[in-house]
Amino acid sequence: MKEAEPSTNEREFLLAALKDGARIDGRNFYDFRTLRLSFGSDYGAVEVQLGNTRVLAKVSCEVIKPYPDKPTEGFLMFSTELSPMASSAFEVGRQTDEEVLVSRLIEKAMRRSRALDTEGLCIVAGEKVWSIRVDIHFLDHDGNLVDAACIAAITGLLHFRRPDVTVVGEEVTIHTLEQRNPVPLSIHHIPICISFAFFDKGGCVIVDPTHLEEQIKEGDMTITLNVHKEVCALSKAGGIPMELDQIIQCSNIAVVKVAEITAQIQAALDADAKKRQVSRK
Amino acid sequence: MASSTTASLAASPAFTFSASTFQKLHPTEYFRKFVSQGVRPDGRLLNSFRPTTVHQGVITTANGSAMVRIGGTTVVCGVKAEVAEPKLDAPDQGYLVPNVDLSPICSSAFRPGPPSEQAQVVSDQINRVLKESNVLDLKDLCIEEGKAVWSLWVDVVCVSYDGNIYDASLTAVMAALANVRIRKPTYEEGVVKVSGVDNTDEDDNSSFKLKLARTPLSASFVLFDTSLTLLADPNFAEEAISEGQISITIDEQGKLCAVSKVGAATTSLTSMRQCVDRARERSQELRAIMNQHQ
Amino acid sequence: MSRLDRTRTSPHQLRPFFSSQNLLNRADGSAQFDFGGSSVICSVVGPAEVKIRDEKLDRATIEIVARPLVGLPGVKDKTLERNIRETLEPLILSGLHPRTGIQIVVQTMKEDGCILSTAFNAAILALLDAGIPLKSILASVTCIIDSRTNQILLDPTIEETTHAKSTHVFVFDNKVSISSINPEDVAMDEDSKEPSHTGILFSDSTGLFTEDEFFECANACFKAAQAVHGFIRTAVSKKLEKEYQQTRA
Amino acid sequence: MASIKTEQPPGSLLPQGPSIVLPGDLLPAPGTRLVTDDDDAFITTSTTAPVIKLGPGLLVDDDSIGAIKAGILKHTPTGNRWWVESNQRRYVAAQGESVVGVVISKSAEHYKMDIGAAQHALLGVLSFEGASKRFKPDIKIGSLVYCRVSLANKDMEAELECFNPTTMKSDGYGELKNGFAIKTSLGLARRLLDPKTLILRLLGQHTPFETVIGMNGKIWVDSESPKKIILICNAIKNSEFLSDTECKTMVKTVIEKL
Amino acid sequence: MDRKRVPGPELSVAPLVEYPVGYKRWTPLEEKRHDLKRQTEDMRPIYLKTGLINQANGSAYIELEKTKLACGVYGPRPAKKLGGILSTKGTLNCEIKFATFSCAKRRSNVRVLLESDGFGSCLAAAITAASVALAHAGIEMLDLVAGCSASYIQIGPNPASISSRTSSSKARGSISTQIFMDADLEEEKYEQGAIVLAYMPSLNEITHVLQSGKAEGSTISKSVEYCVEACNKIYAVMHHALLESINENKEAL
Repeated sequence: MKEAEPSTNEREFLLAALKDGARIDGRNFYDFRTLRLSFGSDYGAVEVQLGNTRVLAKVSCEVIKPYPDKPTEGFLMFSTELSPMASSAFEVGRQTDEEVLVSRLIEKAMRRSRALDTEGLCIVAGEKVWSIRVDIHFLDHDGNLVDAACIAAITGLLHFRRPDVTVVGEEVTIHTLEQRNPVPLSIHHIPICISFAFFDKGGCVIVDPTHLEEQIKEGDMTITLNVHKEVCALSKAGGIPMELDQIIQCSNIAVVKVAEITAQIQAALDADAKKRQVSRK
Repeated sequence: MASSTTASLAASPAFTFSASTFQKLHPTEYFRKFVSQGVRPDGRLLNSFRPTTVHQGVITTANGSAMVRIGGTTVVCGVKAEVAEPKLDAPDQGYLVPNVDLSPICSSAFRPGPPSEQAQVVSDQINRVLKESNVLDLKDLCIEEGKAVWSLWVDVVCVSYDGNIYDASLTAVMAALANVRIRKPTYEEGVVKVSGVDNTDEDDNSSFKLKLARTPLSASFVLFDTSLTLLADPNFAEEAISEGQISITIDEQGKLCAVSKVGAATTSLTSMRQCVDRARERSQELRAIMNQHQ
Repeated sequence: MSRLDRTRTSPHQLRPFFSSQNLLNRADGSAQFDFGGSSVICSVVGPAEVKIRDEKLDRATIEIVARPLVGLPGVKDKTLERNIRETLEPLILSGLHPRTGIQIVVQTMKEDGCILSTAFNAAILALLDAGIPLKSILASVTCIIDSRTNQILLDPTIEETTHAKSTHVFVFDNKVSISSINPEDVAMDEDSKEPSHTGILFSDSTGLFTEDEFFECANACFKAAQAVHGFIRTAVSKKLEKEYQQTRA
Repeated sequence: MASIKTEQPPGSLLPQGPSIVLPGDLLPAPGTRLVTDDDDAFITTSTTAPVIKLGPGLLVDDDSIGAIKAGILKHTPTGNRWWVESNQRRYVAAQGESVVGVVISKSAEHYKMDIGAAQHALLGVLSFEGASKRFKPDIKIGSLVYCRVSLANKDMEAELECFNPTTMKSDGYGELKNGFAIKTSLGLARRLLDPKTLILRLLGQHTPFETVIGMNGKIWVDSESPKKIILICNAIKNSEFLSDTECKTMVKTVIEKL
Repeated sequence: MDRKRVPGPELSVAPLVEYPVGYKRWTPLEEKRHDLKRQTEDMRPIYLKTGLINQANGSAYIELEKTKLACGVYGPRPAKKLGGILSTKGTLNCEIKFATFSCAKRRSNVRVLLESDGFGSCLAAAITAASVALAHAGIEMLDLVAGCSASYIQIGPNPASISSRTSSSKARGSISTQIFMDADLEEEKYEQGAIVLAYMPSLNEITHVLQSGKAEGSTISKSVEYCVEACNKIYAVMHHALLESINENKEAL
């Protein structure tokens, strides 16, 4: 089923409201929607709610043979199939442009930015390495899937614990969670995506667009940053041209947002860790 | 018998057109007329299965093979043994990979291209039966622990489709597995060798057979009409108008290996019991047929 | 005897249920259902426009999409889709919405055994939430027979399933089934004390088991399914009360 | 939530208290004559028994009446009507209901309208007050139109009209200019039309605004400033699951924000 | 990874077949064939049966010893409009598939041919079967088409075994090229060339010739001759099979 276009009234009103400094959901231009993080009982499962947008990330791992040319390199894989659950506009087995875009951005943000130390996933060089898999399930699409997915993915990776292993020569023993406490992955840094939507020929810039705003926007941009103000990725695929200083202004906003979101992720992780300790006792 | 019944139908004043036209127009109504008289258009009784034949070793290029006919349904199963690396978490276990293929050749109902949902479901059902009722110990397929194991590709090709593909496929798979002969392998630095000498006599020790813990065989039924009458071994036409299916899979000791009931309204436990009882007899018949051809 | 998950004491005890309806805003209906550590979310869209090639002139086309928690969908998920579709189709009054499509998406959220049963219960709650007209509702419960104790364990966890010699999934509706009217059935019920109206909507068993074990499982699950039915009713009531508190006169 | 043992045997008659029904529940109407809404053909089980008129959410299954939706069983003595009050998001066109639709395309005879149902609905270019071959209203694609379902049938697209068939007057039907539209559940839309529902009155006390409520859950709101419209829309949305008192406080807080 | 099949190992290979020293495999040294019962001009016995596929409008099953092949015909059914152009001609869509277990190495996911022993012979068999299946489907045809294959194989060096038939061989001394009708896989291993010929016996027209590899003109023309001859034999079998099916129908009625 194809997406229903918003009516002229909605379109014109949204633009008028923006001119008036207001957004449909009552947010200011640079506000993110309320972000909710909830963890499953098992490691590496996290559900992210960004307003009405819902994403579930599940991290899993298995032991496999490395590529001969990279004998000590582990694997990090993402699966980002857009499920029709998120929007009936997404068909099974038919990749939409949106899907391609989303998965590319996530690849760039997570893998290319070397957020995860894949060398640290080696068990026996040339023989056995860990392959980490991140399944991202889109449950509800109310705009800005990319940011939500990235938050889910990195939080999942931070939350995940892989079974401990001991290597004696060729002998590899993988310990169950009962035998030994599982070990966290070594994460270099926490890349966060911040998406912008542009209206009014670039005169108006907003953060974290909703679905309606995405349908009407004139252009967009996604900046991937970490708390150290390092830009991991910046993608502006088409849309209206933007002044350089506008881009710089965006990145300044992003820096602030990234700090907030990273803090919230950390807080959530700490809270969950405490909960687990209590339950273990 | 079929012809006579058809004649009587055509004769009865209720019909202003031929039985065949009537069947096309109101398949369910057409069947009802028969079922009410305790028979089916093809002359079978409600609980009778179609004539069945099993031929083993029909394919010489395969390690094991069987051709099974159940009425108009013909399937050929070929088992090929190839060498593969074992999974890291199961270094001493081989692979047993059953797949059923419903290609356009066997019925116009099937389209070319990747396996249909039906094909996938049957493959999965057979895979589960083989695994869950541990028919074969995968350790028997180990060549060199952690290095090389046998991978048994069990491929079922449907040559002619006329319903009840699950029974036909499972029978073919079991007959083919029983028929499998694999040359005893030798393993030297990463290479698996087998002798190419054609040794035809039965009791040669240059090759080995599979130790099958049990031979599950199935009997399937459809539920017809609101009365949910049980029709054994449905053909293509009967599947098309069925309200739901029941399949019972039993091994030689009479232990159940799988029971599945899908579709239709709720089925009483009584009819489930009837199916199990009938399946018992049927699987005995099937075994007899399998053995006489061995 | 204490269960492996250490929270349960009896082999016939189910894990705590949880459900929430109408939690997705893009779908016409949605629901999440949990059996303890297993959780499935389900969305329903429709009756909506349908592709011409899937269009049926006399009823709605029902499509099920099942998505696993980890990895890409495979033959297992196709079987799950087919099982759910074949079971729901007779319940949905699709004749009331010809030439439309009803799409049901089933997504596993947490995996700790009994996914099929969890999916069935999530699906029916989602259909209720979407207001799809139904003949009746259903409830599903899974059980295993423990290979060591030969005991029937209802609603097993993954850990418990590793010791199963057989697994049995059942679905029952909330209608008095025809079987109860069927006399010889009632007659039979006296000797083998089966609930007079045990009728099976869906059943899937694998492993190794005897006929008697199968029917014992059926009855154990039937009794347990009544608790699920009750839970569904309470869940729906709670939701309705919330919705209608303003206009309650 | 913990596991709940139910006192409700399956397929039982109606539960007590707030009569909530689920599909499969049977109406306690042994031996009653009943007349279904759509066609006045009725099934007679005993001629002396009272006549029952069935509304939405109920269906005659051989000789028993069963619920087919989850909802509250409602009954009015007048005409002895029974129906199930249920809520859903997806609209199914029903004759006589007023809806808000979007123009998808237009031809010489019709506007094709999206009213949120499975199929698009047709709005005749002449089904407007005073419209004639010579004088036809010109509505652009993408505009919102408030109209009335003149014909609904499960087997064909619904037909719409922009006048009251009795008076032939527009009665407020027609294109909706400016303003903003939100999508709510059908239940909320229905309740907003119910005078017992507070929220609209509450908002009206603080700020003047225009609203059009489509039974298809599409609600159009216009007021003097965008900020006010946004506020009203969100207040309406938020009210869905609130009690009267909660509504009051909610409205108070948002008004203060302004 | 194939999502729509029960997954197996990503990589699997046929085991290395090794022969003990002194084990003598068949070589075309003398005029003996791999199958000792056959002379060079003999074909393998053909088993041909119609109507195995009861969903199909027409079908045929053919067996040349180890080569087993089933063919189903569906239609005529309305063709998909090609850009709405109305065509006065029908189209014949043909799909040939090998069963995964039909060859020494498991073919991944292809169909129809159940077992194959020799490529040429299998194409020939396919042609024959298809033609019978079409006839069985009651599709109007000018004539039946019989397919036949032959391989050119050098035999010798063994003067005794020089064929008197191949005059050309004399020139090239001990080495001579021999025509093996309907060669099987073992024999094909030694072939330098092969020919597959399809022929309409009663019209005496050749519909298709596929010649590959190097061979002298005389050899080719000879092989064509032989093939035509053989096709006439095959035609008899086809004819018989079809008559049978008609009689069966008679009985059914």
